[in-house]
Amino acid sequence: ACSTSPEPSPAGDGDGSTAGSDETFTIGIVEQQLANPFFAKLQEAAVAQAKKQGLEIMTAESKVAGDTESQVKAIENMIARGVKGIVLDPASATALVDVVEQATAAGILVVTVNTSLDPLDTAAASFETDNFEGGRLMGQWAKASLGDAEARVAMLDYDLADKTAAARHDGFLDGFGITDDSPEIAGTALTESNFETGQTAMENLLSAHRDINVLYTINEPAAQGAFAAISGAGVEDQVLVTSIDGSCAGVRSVKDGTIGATVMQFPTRMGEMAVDAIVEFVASGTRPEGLINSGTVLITDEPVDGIDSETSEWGLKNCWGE
Amino acid sequence: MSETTPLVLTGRGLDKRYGHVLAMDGADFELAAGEILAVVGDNGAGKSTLIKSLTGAVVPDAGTIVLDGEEVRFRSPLDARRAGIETVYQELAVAPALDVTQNLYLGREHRMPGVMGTVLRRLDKKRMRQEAADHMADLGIRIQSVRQAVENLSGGQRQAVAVARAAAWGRRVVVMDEPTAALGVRETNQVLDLIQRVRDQGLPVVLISHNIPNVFQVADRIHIHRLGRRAALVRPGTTSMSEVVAVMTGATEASELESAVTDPVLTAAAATAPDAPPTWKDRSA
Amino acid sequence: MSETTPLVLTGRGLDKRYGHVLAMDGADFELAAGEILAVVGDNGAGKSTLIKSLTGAVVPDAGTIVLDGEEVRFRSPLDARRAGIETVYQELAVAPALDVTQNLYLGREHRMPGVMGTVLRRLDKKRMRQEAADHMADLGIRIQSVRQAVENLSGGQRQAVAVARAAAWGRRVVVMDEPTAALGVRETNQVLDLIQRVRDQGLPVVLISHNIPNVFQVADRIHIHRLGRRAALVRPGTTSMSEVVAVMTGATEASELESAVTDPVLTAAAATAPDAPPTWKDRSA
Amino acid sequence: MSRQLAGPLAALAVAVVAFSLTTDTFLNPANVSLVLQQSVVIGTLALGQTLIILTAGIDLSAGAIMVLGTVLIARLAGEGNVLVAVLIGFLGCALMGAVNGLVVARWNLPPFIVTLGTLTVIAAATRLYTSSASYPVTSDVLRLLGSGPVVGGAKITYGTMLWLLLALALGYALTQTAWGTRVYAVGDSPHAARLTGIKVSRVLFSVYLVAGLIYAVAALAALGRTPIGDPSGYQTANLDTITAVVIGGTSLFGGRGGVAGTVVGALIVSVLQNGLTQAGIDSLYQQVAVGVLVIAAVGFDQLVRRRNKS
Amino acid sequence: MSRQLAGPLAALAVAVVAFSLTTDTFLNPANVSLVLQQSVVIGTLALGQTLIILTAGIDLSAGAIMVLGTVLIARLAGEGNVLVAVLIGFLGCALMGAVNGLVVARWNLPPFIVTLGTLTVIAAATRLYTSSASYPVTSDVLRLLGSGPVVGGAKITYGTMLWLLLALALGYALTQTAWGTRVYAVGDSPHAARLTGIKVSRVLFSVYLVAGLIYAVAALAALGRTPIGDPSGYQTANLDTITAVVIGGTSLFGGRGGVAGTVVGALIVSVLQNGLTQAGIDSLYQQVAVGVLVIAAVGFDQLVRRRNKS
Ligand SMILES: Nc1ncnc2c1ncn2[C@@H]1O[C@H](COP(=O)(O)OP(=O)(O)OP(=O)(O)O)[C@@H](O)[C@H]1O
Ligand SMILES: Nc1ncnc2c1ncn2[C@@H]1O[C@H](COP(=O)(O)OP(=O)(O)OP(=O)(O)O)[C@@H](O)[C@H]1O
Ligand SMILES: [Mg+2]
Ligand SMILES: [Mg+2]
Repeated sequence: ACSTSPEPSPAGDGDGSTAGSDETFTIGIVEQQLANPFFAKLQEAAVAQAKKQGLEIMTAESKVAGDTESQVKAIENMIARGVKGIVLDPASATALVDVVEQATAAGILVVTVNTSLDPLDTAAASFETDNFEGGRLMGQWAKASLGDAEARVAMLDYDLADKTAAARHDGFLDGFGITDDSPEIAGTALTESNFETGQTAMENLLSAHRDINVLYTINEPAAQGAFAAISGAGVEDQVLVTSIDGSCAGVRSVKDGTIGATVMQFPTRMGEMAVDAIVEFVASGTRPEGLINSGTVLITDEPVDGIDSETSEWGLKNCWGE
Repeated sequence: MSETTPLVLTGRGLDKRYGHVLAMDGADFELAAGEILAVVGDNGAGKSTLIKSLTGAVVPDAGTIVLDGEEVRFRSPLDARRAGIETVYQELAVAPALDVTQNLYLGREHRMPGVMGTVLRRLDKKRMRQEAADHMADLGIRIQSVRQAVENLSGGQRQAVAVARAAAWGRRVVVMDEPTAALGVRETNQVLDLIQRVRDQGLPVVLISHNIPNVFQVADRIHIHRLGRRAALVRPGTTSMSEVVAVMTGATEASELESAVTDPVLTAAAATAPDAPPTWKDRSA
Repeated sequence: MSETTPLVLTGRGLDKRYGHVLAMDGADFELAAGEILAVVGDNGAGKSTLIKSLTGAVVPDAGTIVLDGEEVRFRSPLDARRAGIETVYQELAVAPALDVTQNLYLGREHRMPGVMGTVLRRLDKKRMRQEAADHMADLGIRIQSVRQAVENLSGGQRQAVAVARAAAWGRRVVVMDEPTAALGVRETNQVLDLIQRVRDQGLPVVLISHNIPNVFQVADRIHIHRLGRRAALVRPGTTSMSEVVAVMTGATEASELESAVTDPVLTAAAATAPDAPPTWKDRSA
Repeated sequence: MSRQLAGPLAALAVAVVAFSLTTDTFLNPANVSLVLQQSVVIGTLALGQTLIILTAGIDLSAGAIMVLGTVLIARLAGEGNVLVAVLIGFLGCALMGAVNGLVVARWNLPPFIVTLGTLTVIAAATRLYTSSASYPVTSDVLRLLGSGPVVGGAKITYGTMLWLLLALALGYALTQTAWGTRVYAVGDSPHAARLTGIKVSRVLFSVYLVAGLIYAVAALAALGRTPIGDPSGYQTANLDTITAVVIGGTSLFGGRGGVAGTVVGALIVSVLQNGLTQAGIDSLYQQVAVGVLVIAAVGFDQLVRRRNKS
Repeated sequence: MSRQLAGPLAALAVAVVAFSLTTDTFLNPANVSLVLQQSVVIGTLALGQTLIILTAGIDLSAGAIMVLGTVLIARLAGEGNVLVAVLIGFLGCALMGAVNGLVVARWNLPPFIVTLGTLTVIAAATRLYTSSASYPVTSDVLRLLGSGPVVGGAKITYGTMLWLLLALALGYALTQTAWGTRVYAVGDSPHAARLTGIKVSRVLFSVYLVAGLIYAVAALAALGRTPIGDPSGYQTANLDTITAVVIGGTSLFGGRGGVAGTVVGALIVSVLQNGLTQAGIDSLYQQVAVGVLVIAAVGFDQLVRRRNKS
């Protein structure tokens, strides 16, 4: 479903073509809950870029995961305030459609980041990771690494009503060549995409199915938590851990072998591209369009044939966050 | 009272156990039509438990209750109230945050006449306030306003609210568990008068009180409760205050008193006229 | 009582307004050393409000309170208690879910002797239970166990808990707001005896009661409260029950009675011996 | 009643004045109308919550019931008749309220636990029903509550009107009918209420049932405002409604308070959120500010009450 | 006390037996030890929550305070001395507890609103301090509570022991000291407590302060178990602790209950979660099952109580 797939480049050097207009204006940045480091990074990048461009900024965020009401109110307030553009990381693909249409009708350019709205063309453009592709890469790598051994798959999901979570889940199954009903799946559990819930969920799954040897995780904190459970159970050598995010902490986990492979996303690029698109639109009236893939790169120190990947060395140079 | 006054409310062999406390232990009870029956007894004798069993607030473990010849089984105070029994509980049972009028009319509110009342179910607050003020005045209780929250009333005023409610609504039996405990001299006399008026209207009244002179002043018969059961049922005309107190406290045996228990075929034992003056007569007021 | 008994607790010109209700309206109060002072008055006269002002439970809007010659300003019951004033409030102030012992010792628990007590701060429950049982027995109240939760007690038993607590802890003044309202005949007499014993130990007692005979039986002086202020302060020896009741209810003017108010230089007016027998003497027990 | 309102009203006034002075957009008619619109859903839900809190209960499932309602209505309206969809939505919400009421009233279980349980059950049921998908609303009828006449630049939505009307009606029921007195009596002292012959369990049941119906109205208002049935929406609605109720001066221990305060409470929360955004406060500090200001509003209320008392 | 425990204990027993029969892994020593380990953090937090609920309060900030503690300790330990880090963590948690206590006790504001406010403030402060990053724990000292002797295949962690010891100590303080009696008295009837001369506000303050310290212990236990200071962790901790407390038979209206019930309540929640996973229940249905079973546990408790009474 992605239109372009640019070669990812080291993040953080959007070329900063300051808008021609000398008049400063306000943009809104609406994120999901910033306690999540990925969203925090994305917002930080967007804010930094907006400051660099000399813009006034209004920010808002969800209170908890899936909290669309806060985002709707924030966008309404931004419309009332008269912003020129909004960078939105929607907490729901559908619930924000109406308010985004209102904003667009008010002449505001809305671009989404991280995940898009449904229908896609509700927002002018979307800068995001192809999460299905990310999941597919994890699945392919796990399948290839496992070789002939009988697969016992565990999946640590996040609420599958979430578009991103569903895309990664489905991508993984696709890449691994199984479906939700396949006997290879030993068990699935819901997490809050953090360490603690990842650990508890994995502890319980391992306690019921000691033979688990492939693990899908919704993100790196969940993977790290799961690894705590895995090492607690003493089965470090048995389980292939796959994840997605590309945070520096996650890449370090790849380097020290806790995570077998992770898929890197580029939140900084998303944020910068989105802000630049708004600046460009205000300056020249050029509307960005469509789904703009910010890229996915598989990071692993145990590459397999036929799947492009980069090493943790490369990852550490290109990762985001701490 | 005639020789064969029918019994209105009777209890036979009532038991109630709380953990290892036996609060009622085979208690009997009988209330005849049109009489004021006083229930006296030491603290903890089980008077309130008995009264609660008769009015649905407590479900006895054993025993039977008969109202107007029919056995009844009250599972809640509402059941008793529906049967026409109105009660002042010792713990008063008022809603502290509601005002005096609301407490008086709780569960029996007047609605406005006409469409406002039938369709919109609007309360006739004005009428209720007016009537509430009258009821309170009847008891001689001075309160600033019937719109005052009950929690802001003095102890006696609060008790008067509960008494006024029971007096206003009783249809078959009125039961009062220490209704004058917090009342002043004048107010107490007013409540005693009220009780007599209620009786004179034909409604039997059960009065629990620790005030023996008061009891002798108004009661037709006295039920002496001791250790969870009825120790004796006597008439103030044939028994003296000190005899009653002696039985209450266990100093004498009940068998020494002349009993006023009605025999099973519902004929009252030969009764001295209840209007014989009580032995004590110094109600200073 | 000597001619110049010092005053222990006095109030002058106390006011308290609740919204538009004037509960105290320039009330005066005086309690002399070693006396039993009864406070009587109609329901809603403002007796409890007065007592609460004197014991820190209510902060008066105006007026001064003097304890043993020093002006005090109690902002909470704790302040009054620290000053040695112990009170039985009309609303009883017991913690329903706690047991009898815990209520008796609330805020004054005994700790175990030795390290257990000083370091581990362990309560000496056994000792407290033993003593609690003794205290309750003193009042002649039968309760199954001092480990029973107060909410499971009968009305009179509950009141006895509050009375026993105040009697046990008072160091300078004991104040009791209707301590016998829920008590039986025997129990009431026991509490009256207790009050006299407390007085005989030198502690002055303030007794609020609606029971005029009881008041005349034990009080040294009677404070008659009416419409938020003291209408009169009299001695039972020089004033009759009916006179007191007449003043209480407003039937006569207070000026017709012989006053027992101490003059400002703290000398008591010539007093009739308080042990003159009360006019009423039919305490059946 | 009016005295009880003084505190919350004063807090609201202070907030409005403060934002009018510090931002130039807050008092715009359009923005004022926005604040009202933003109060409607939580405000309506909070009416039901008020009822339950007046009986010394608490409803953690309020938001979940409303979300179930939006999903039912949105999906069924998409598949067929709008009226039937609305009817079924109301039935669904009423049923859930009735279940809460039944368990609380009959088995006498703590409302906190009961509604926590039904919250998870209802949320899961909603997920199962929708397979976690959202249902956009297409019908104009369902969008009605989000529309309304524009007066002087301010859109007065029918949803806002309905909210305030419902508050009036509920205020009437609570203060002018016997049922209302019983609700207060039950919350004030269930023991006393029972002894005076009130059917406590029936009153409780009716309260949860009515609350369920009010949540259905909230569901309609939500669809008018955000035209989509989204199973993952309104996660924080419960806490928000309880906040509005408590700021409005209703006691969590039951028996004291009323719907007028709740309306003001809901407005206070919206004004704070909107005003702080208008003032360009960073989202992080916004949450802090809302937290602190909510405490301040309740503290202010206490202060005003104490003043009024003496 | 033992009678009050009968209900929760019976519910726990039923759950354990049911899972033992339906799964073959539940009773494995390793799994039993796991259930214990999984109870420790919520269980420890719930001890503090119990204290507060006993005074008729509620603490919505419990989880946030603990998370602040984990983050403080993890970050400072990484940068310097572990002991200093722990000390500062305890100080931080105690301070937050004290702030709650001060506002609740002094200004007499509803704990629900106060702790809701401090929750947002503390969560925001935590994020500011960490910039939303997590701090892995490297020190073995900090991991101590997650380790422990293995007995017959079951690891008995020091964290588990500490939890149970703390529960014992708190049970001692509540039942054997004057302070405990006052806590119950204040929760039972603040008015009566005040009239008997108890310094209600001081007792309240002490309770929130002690709770803060207990949350610090929970923070240590959390680091021992999940060796990372993570600002996004333990989001549902508040609801979980309140659930454990209420299932354990402590009344939300104060004055009744105790820590022994809370320990059992925390175990019930863990057993349900673990057991349902062992039984291979789908996660959505797991939520439904937990909701229903929590209600059932409380209902069962009521039943047992009624039996015991008559
Ligand atoms: N709910 C209860 N749980 C346990 N014991 C109870 C309960 N209610 C009453 N009791 C006990 O039952 C006995 C009788 O109590 P009851 O209230 O009937 O006495 P009473 O005669 O009304 O006394 P009083 O004159 O003091 O009001 C008392 O010993 C009391 O402690
Ligand atoms: N908190 C309050 N708010 C409003 N009014 C009050 C409050 N407390 C007392 N009052 C009013 O003050 C007056 C005096 O009350 P108080 O309790 O002092 O009377 P009392 O003499 O003790 O009466 P009783 O003999 O009935 O106990 C009453 O009219 C009462 O309604
Ligand atoms: Mg009684
Ligand atoms: Mg009084």
